[in-house]
Formats: sequence, structure tokens, C-alpha cells
Amino acid sequence: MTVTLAGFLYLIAAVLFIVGLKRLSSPATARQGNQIAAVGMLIAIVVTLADREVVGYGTIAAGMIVGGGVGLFLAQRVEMTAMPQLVAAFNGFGGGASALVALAELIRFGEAAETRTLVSIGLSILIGAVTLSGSMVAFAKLQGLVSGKPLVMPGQTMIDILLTTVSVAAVVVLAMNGSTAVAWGLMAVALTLGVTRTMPIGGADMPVVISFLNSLSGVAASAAGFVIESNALIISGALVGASGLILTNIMVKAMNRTFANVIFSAFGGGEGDFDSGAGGYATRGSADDIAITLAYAQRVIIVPGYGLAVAQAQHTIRELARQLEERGVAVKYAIHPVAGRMPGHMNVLLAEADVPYDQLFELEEINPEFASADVALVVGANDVVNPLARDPSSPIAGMPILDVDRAQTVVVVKRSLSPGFAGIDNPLFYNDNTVMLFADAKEGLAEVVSALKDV
Amino acid sequence: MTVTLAGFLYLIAAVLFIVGLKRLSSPATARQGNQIAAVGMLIAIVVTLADREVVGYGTIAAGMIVGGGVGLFLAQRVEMTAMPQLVAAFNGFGGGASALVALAELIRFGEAAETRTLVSIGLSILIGAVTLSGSMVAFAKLQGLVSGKPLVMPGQTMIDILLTTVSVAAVVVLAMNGSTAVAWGLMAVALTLGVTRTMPIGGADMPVVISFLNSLSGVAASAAGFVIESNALIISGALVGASGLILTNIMVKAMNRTFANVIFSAFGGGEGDFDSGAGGYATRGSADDIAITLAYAQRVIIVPGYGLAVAQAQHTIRELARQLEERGVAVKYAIHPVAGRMPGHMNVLLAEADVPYDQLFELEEINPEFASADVALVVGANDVVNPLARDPSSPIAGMPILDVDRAQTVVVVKRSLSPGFAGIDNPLFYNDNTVMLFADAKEGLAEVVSALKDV
Amino acid sequence: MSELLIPITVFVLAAFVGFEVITKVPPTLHTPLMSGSNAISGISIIGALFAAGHVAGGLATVLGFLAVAFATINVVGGFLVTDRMLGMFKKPARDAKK
Amino acid sequence: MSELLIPITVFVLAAFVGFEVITKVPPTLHTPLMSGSNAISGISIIGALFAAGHVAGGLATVLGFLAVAFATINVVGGFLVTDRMLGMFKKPARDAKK
Ligand SMILES: NC(=O)c1ccc[n+]([C@@H]2O[C@H](COP(=O)([O-])OP(=O)(O)OC[C@H]3O[C@@H](n4cnc5c(N)ncnc54)[C@H](OP(=O)(O)O)[C@@H]3O)[C@@H](O)[C@H]2O)c1
Ligand SMILES: NC(=O)c1ccc[n+]([C@@H]2O[C@H](COP(=O)([O-])OP(=O)(O)OC[C@H]3O[C@@H](n4cnc5c(N)ncnc54)[C@H](OP(=O)(O)O)[C@@H]3O)[C@@H](O)[C@H]2O)c1
Repeated sequence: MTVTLAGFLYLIAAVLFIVGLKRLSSPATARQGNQIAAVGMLIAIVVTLADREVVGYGTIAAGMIVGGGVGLFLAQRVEMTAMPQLVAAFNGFGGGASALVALAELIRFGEAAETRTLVSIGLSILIGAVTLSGSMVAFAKLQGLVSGKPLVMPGQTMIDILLTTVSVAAVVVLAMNGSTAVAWGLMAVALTLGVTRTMPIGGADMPVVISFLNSLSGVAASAAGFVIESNALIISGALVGASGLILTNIMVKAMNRTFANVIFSAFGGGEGDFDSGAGGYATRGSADDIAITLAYAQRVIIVPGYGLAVAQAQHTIRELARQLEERGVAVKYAIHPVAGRMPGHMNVLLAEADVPYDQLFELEEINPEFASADVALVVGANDVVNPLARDPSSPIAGMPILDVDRAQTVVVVKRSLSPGFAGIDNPLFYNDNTVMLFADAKEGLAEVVSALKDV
Repeated sequence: MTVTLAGFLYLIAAVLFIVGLKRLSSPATARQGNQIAAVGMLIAIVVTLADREVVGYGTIAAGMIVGGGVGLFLAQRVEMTAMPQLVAAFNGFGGGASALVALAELIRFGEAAETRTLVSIGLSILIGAVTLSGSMVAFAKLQGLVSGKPLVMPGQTMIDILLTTVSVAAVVVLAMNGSTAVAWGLMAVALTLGVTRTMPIGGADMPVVISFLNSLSGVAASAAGFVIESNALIISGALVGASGLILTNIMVKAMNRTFANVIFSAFGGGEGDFDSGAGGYATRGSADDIAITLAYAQRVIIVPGYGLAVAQAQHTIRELARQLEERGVAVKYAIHPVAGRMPGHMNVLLAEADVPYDQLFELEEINPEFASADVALVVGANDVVNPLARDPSSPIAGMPILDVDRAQTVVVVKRSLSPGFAGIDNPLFYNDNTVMLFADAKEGLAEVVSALKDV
Repeated sequence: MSELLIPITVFVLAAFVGFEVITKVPPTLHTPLMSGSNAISGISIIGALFAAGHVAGGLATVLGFLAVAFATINVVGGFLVTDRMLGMFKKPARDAKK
Repeated sequence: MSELLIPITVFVLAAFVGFEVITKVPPTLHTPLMSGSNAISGISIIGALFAAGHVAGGLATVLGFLAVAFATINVVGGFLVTDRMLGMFKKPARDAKK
């Protein structure tokens, strides 16, 4: 295979990535788009294997069989609610691969490598290792293996500065002398940095971290492309970099925060030193009361939140909606951009429960409709419906929210009055037109469904 | 100036073109976008002048002063209604410049030039010359210097095939021997081809031709960029090529035709062998009647067409709309994508008359509103409101139209019952709820405006 | 990377950028888009400047002069008339105050 | 054209394409976008294949094996789980018939 043909095929692979991402612009074509991108990847892999520089296939075959098996297993078994963790894990493996490749290259070339190759190797190890350990911490937090609360160490800032300085210095030294020992040292420091920098970030901020690390690994791929003069790497890296940045930005904006605030402020975990002024009595409703309210409504808007995901109540809410629709009630779903734990998370969960995507409405579309809705049914959501966001002095001031309190009746299903991720009270629960159903989302909704049969 | 710095500045110029085009996505930022693109061009020009290969500035200065003067003069003096012609002329000059550059290069290098340079020179001459003469014919047709009717010569197909074959052959021969004589011959044949191929196309199809030629000149610029290894040329050429193709496609689709049909079918000119079945009596109204109808309406939708542009009645219609608004009538404008003689033409004309762009509505937005409008005021439009498009057997079957006939009353201002560009009768004029005001658009509307003062 | 692959890559990417960016331009602005992108295609003025800047004398100089003049008409006229058109597009807010 | 300018040009253009294309992805599909683009970032598998394909023996082989395994998890798992998610998005029409 001549260099030109291989280069041409790599270009085709890159074009297929672009075309694939373009198809992601509509749910109707998205699946095909992902498959097109996968074909692009297949082409890139085949071209690389056919390259005459590759001589031994044993190690490759072993690696691909093991990796493919694990990937297949994870992809098929994961619960949709666990998607954030899974993406974190995959991202970590990608970062680990980059770091290992750089290390292997260094061992092969040794000190004979050019400076610019060494710079790229150093950067790959640094970014790759931070991505690996950072993503693993994110995984552990999201999976509940370690506490989701921000864990700030004493002297956190000093540690951050120290580890960063040492890593950068190691990259510089490596570029000068190409020493394998320095590379291993860099690896160790970078892995530590990934852990210490991610631990103090709250569990619910993990998607921001993952998205940012993903963007970073895109940039690292581009950097590698500069060194080995591979347009396929440069282009795919730039695509992924752009995608990660845009998603990070969307999340940060929807929380009305800055990126620096997410990474450095140890947000979340519920200290609650802001006086929300919320208080009074919350009205409690039984499943029967709520079933009656819903049955005689004409327009119901369902607002799912993180709690729905945790309780895996997506199928139950779908069942409830179907029963209401059979009674002639018009049901819509209002999806806040950061409801759940990653962007678009609710959409995936509801898709899994067979809710057609034209029943899901975004914030701007649905907000004007609450005023004419009979019931807003809030399931396991809290911050995204907190009217305090309209109060300029509150910590979540300015965060766009769903205006559920404008509906005639608000039904809230959650286990207690305790706050959500932002750690502040929600005055919505104490409103006169709010009825609380204190229960696990899945169980509570199941009760309502069965109560509905008797109405 | 080192090669790297120059190359870098060219890249910046290309990026500025992209950013400029991005700003064109909203009327609020569009002007700034155009200025950004102009700055990009300035950078590209300055970098080229600073290049050490350029030694004599006399010829350059003379050319720039003459060209700049002419460009300035034309840009400032042109009537907005004459925009299609002007774009045609500018496009022609651009094509001419490419052809001349290629010829000058050939004379300078002579037969010493490499084959791939010669191929590019040949293609540049071919595309450039066809663009030059084709655009000039388009200019003449649109300006009314020659008849807008398709002029099909006897043996048209033979002539087309002959000239095309000769041109291609000349490009091949030129690539082999680099002869200046062949180049001049190619120039002559290509200029002829541009004329003979454009004459048989109807005047109103000229915007399609211009847009296509513009796209072609973009592709030619890219081809030149391949040869002289200039990324600035490749990128700008690709941008222009894409823009031209998209606009061509939009026009062709909005007319419900194919590109081949536009170029080869000698459409337009009003043979009218299709029996529209239209007939009966058209109801004639006086300016006074129409003024009364308008004054007592609550919702009026204005539909401007090509005749409004020809009569330069944009200011008069604006005045009429203002008077109606003062009386509390809600006025909207419905803009068909191919109303007038180039895409977006009506928008420019109405913008010139100070109509804010949020009063202009596109076809899909406004069509549902005709049913609840009291008056649809059609000014100098014909094909775009022809209900025959709904009849599958008519020549314009399937062309999307504005549903003016669903309004309570339709007022049509035009000089006669004669057909529009597509050359077919319009049954709308004979409907019971249609009132015709036979007059030049400007004069007729002026009468209505003065009649309105007495209501 | 082979020599021809680079310009092809650049072209393909630029074409993607072009399609994405241009499809976002609303119909309202299609006339300025046409004249503006036409002005951008005047980038071939670079070639004209090269051709005219080499004092070759005789015919080549005449051709170079004409090429520069034509290209300048395209560029200067194109950007200016687009600017003139776009200057006429009034912000809704300003007008609403009238 | 200088040597470094080419990759910069390619990168800049690809970044433009990326921004334009990704901003068109609706919020509904942001989770699949995240996992799908993560799978694309697995393109670094190319490097892993190179590293593992050179029989250097010893440590380099172990590293190469791990690199291939990790990269393959990222690629295979990423594309498959994205496909699984997207397979769940039901066409409105089909559902309406129920
Ligand atoms: N989606 C993203 O991309 C993203 C990224 C980063 C951060 N965030 C943040 O995450 C938050 C998302 O808002 P949200 O309204 O969806 O969630 P939230 O504000 O975190 O509140 C979730 C609520 O669900 C309830 N809950 C937990 N488990 C439950 C169960 N099994 N059954 C019923 N209820 C349960 C909890 O109340 P009880 O304990 O009383 O049951 C809690 O108040 C926002 O603050 C957002 O800024 C989102
Ligand atoms: N916009 C584009 O991009 C584009 C491109 C290519 C082709 N076209 C074609 O152009 C046509 C545009 O449709 P259209 O409805 O705008 O125009 P049209 O169908 O061409 O009709 C224009 C009408 O205006 C009347 N008119 C001419 N001069 C007038 C004057 N001074 N005062 C009053 N009325 C006058 C004419 O009737 P009287 O002679 O009776 O006055 C004529 O019927 C379509 O067929 C379209 O396919 C458009």
C-alpha cells in the first residue's frame, strides 16, 4: 500500500467522522451517523494494520481481543442511568492508551528521538495520565464507590501548584534528555495530579470534568498528529476538542457558573449557609389524592430530574403518562438542560422507556406553557425548578429554571425536603399550590399508577 | 518577510473570510461580517505586495487606481433594483482577471512551465473566459440591453457540443506544448462559448447562471491554489464554490426545476401552450375602492414581486404601509424565496425603504396567516402567487407558492393581465375575491396612498 | 504525507466549513451573500498582483495591468456594494421607536 | 508553504468544522454526542497499533499490549454504547400509531 493511498484512506476516515457528527443533528439520522463514524474508525484501523511498518500481529491481536471483549461487555450491560460513569471510564481508557503509546515510543526510540517528538511524548504522557486517573476518580464518585462530596485536602492549593510545576518541569527535562526514568516519574506525578485535582470536585460536577478531559484528549490527539504528520489525528482531535469544549460550556452556562468555579470551588455537598427564607408547612398528599388531581387535569407537564434517574423510575413515569393519555389528558415532558447528571441524560432515559422524542420539550419551548398547565409533576428534580434562582442574592441566582410554580397545581415526588445538588432549600415545596409525595420516585409513581386505576 | 510569516498571514486572511461569512447569519452582525472579510482581503493584498518577488509597482498602482475607481463608482451609484446586473458584472470582471492572469503567466514562463502548471493555466483561461462573457450576456439581459427572451440558435446543441469539445481539446494541447497561440485560441473559443451558451437562457434565469458561474470561479480559484500551493486560494475558493452551489440549489428548488432544466431548456418568454383554464372576468377596482378596503382592514399582508422592483415602488409601498399602521392596521410582508430577480432581492429593496427586517416573513412562516388576513396586497408579483402550482398538470406544478387566495380579499397591482416570468396565465386574477388595479406599481400605489388620506 | 494530499485535505475541510457556514445564512441576506462571496472570490487578485509585479514589459505588462484593474473592480466594488446594502438593514428596535 | 503551517491550517479548519457541526446537535442528543465523540477520540488507537506492531520485546511489548487493549475498549465500547442509546430513540410516527 503506497503512502498516498494510505493517506487518502485516512482522509476518508476523517471525512466519515465529520459526516457522522453531522448526522447527529437529528434523532432520526443519529444512529446512522454513529455507524458512519464507526466505519471511519474501522478504515483507519485497517489502513494502519496494512502499513508495512507494522510487523508483529500477536500483541495487537491479543490487545484487541481483550479490549474488544471488555468494551462489548460494558456497552451491553450498562444501565442507562449509569451512562455518566461509563463515559468517564471509556474516556479514562482512551487517555491511558495515549500515555502508554507515548511511553512505548520513548522506549523504542530512546534518546535518539528528536526534540519535537519528545515534547509531544511528554505532553501525551501528561495529558493522558491526568485523563486516566481523573476519569477513574470521576467514575468512582459517580458510581458511589467514593463519596460524591468534594474532598478538599489541607493545603490543596499548594499541592495543586506543586504537582503542576513538577509535571511541567518533567516535560521540559524529558524534551532535553529523553530519559525513560523521567518519563516514568512524569507518569506517576501526572496520575497523582489527576486524583488530587478531581477529588475536591463535587460528584454532580463530574460530567463537566469528563467533558473537559475528553476535550483535552482531543487536543492531545491533535498534538500527536502534528508530530507524526497525520491529518487523520489532527482532524479527529480537533473535532473532539471542539465537541468537548462546547458541551463543557453548555453545562457551565446552564448552571450559571464559570469553568474555573466548577473546577476550583468545591461546589456541592450541602453546607447551606444561605438563608433561603423558605419555610412554613409543606402540604403532603397521598398517592390517591394525586391520582385524582392528575386524572381530572387536562394538561400535565412532567418534569424529570436526577432523582428519577437514581430511582430508575423512567418506565414507571412512562406508564403513568400512558394511563393519563388514555384518559385524554395531554402530557408533555419538560427537559431542563442540566437535569440529571449529564447533558441530555433525561432524554436517553425517557427514550429507553419508549417516550417518543417529540413529547420532550426544551426549557425555552415549554416555559410559557406552565401558566396554562393544570398540573406540573416534578419527579426527583429540585435545583432545576427552584424559584430562588430568580432572587439575585441566592447562590443559584440567574440559573435558568423551569417555571413549574406557574402551573395551577405542582406535585413533587421525592423522598424528603432535603436539598438537591446545589445544597440550598427550595421554597417551591412550601407553596400553597404544591403537594408533596414523599417517596422513592419509582415506588411513589407506582402507587399513583395503581391508585389511578381506581379513579 | 519570511515565507512562514507570509503563509501565516494568508491563513489569517482565510480565517477572516470564514468569520465574515459566519457573521452573515444575522442581519444584526452581517455588515460587520462583510467588513471583516474585506480586512482579510486587505491583508492578503498587502502580504502579496510585500513579497520580495514583486518588483515593479507601477503597473500595479495604475491597475488598482483604475479598478478601484470603477468599483467605487459602480458600488455607490447602482440602484438597488439593478443589483442582479451589478453582481453579474463584478463576477464577469473577476472571471476576466483569472483568465488574464493565466495568460500573463504563460507568456512569462513560456514553454518552460511544468505540465501541471499548464493544466491549471488552461483551466483558468477556460473557466475565466466563460465566466467573463457569460456574465456580460447576463448583465446585458438583466439591464435590458438585449432581449430577456431565450434566443435559441438553429443547431444550438451542435454549437454547444462543438465549442465544448474544441475548448477541452485546446486545454489538453496547451498542457502538452504550452503554446501561447493555443492559449489565445482557447480564450477566443471560451469567450464564444460563454455567449452562445447564455443567450438561450431566459432573462429571469440569469441569477441562476450568475450564481453558478460564481461557484465555478470559486472552484477555479481553488484549482489555482493547488498549483501555486496557496492555502488562501484553496480555502477562499472552496468557500465561494460552496456558497454559489448552495444559492444555485436554493433558486432551482424554489422554482421546482432542475439545474439542467434551467441551463438547457430555454425556459421563459411566454409561449404559453398550457391551457390554464383561467378565464372569466377579472374584477377591476379603482384606487379609491382599494384605499377603503385597506383602511377598514385589520390585518394586511403585502406580497411584493418582480414588478415592484422594476417600478422601484419600494418607497411607495413603505409609505402606504406606514399610513395603514397609523390607522391601526397590522401590516406584514410576505417574501417568497424567488420573488424578484435574485434570492433575497425583495429584502434588500424593502430594507432600502427602511422596512425593519422583523416585518418580513418567509413563505413557511406566513402561509398559515393568509386565511386570517383581511387583505393580501400583491404588488407586481405573479408566478409566486399562482394557484396553478397546486395543479399537478401545470408547468409550475409543485413550485411552493404564497397562499394569497386564502385571504378574504386579494388586491393585485400590475399593469395588465399578462403573465409573469413563467409565461402562464394566473387564475388568481379571475377569482371572485380578487380586485385588480391595473397600473404601474409605483403610480398605482401612489394613487392609493393619496386616496387613503381622504378616507 | 504525499504532496497532493495536503491541498486536497485543505480543500475538503474548507468545503465543509463553507457548506456549514453558508447554510446558516438566512434568505433575507441571500443577495448580500451573493455579492459578498463574489467579492471574496476576488482573492484571485493575488495572482494578478504577481503577474503585474514582474516587469516583463510588452504584452505581459498590458495583461497584468488589465488583470489588476479587473480584479480590483471585483474586490472593491463587491465589498463596497455589499456594505452599502447591509447598511440599509435596519435594526427592528431602532425602527420601533419611530 | 512552511512545514508547520500545513498542520496548523488543517487544525484550524477542522476546528471550524467541529464547532459548526457540533453546535447543530440538539440537547436531546448530548449524551450520545458525548459518548460518540469520545469514541472518535479513540483514533489514538492508530498510535497504539504502531507501538504494539513493532516487535521490540520486553517492556515495550507489554506497554503496547496494554495500549491496544485500552484503546480498543474506548473505541469498541464507545461506538457500541452510543449505538445502543441511539437505537432507543423512537421515531414519533411509529409511536403515534400505538
Ligand atoms: N445534567 C448535567 O449535565 C449536570 C452536570 C453537572 C451538574 N449538574 C447539577 O445537577 C443538578 C440537577 O438538578 P436536578 O433538579 O435534576 O437534581 P437535584 O437538584 O440534584 O435534585 C435531585 C433531587 O432528587 C431527589 N432524589 C434523590 N434520589 C431519589 C429517589 N430515589 N427518588 C426520588 N427522589 C430522589 C433528591 O431529594 P430527596 O433526597 O429528598 O429524595 C434531590 O433533591 C443541578 O444542580 C445541576 O447544576 C447537572
Ligand atoms: N428571485 C430569484 O432568485 C429568481 C431567479 C430566477 C428566476 N426567478 C423567477 O422570477 C419569477 C419571480 O416571480 P414574481 O412573482 O416576483 O414575478 P413574475 O412572476 O415574473 O411577475 C412579475 C409581474 O410584475 C408585473 N410588472 C412588471 N413591471 C411592472 C410595473 N412596472 N408595475 C407593476 N407591475 C409590473 C408583470 O405584469 P404586468 O406586465 O401585467 O405589469 C408581471 O406579471 C418566478 O417565476 C421565479 O421563478 C426568480
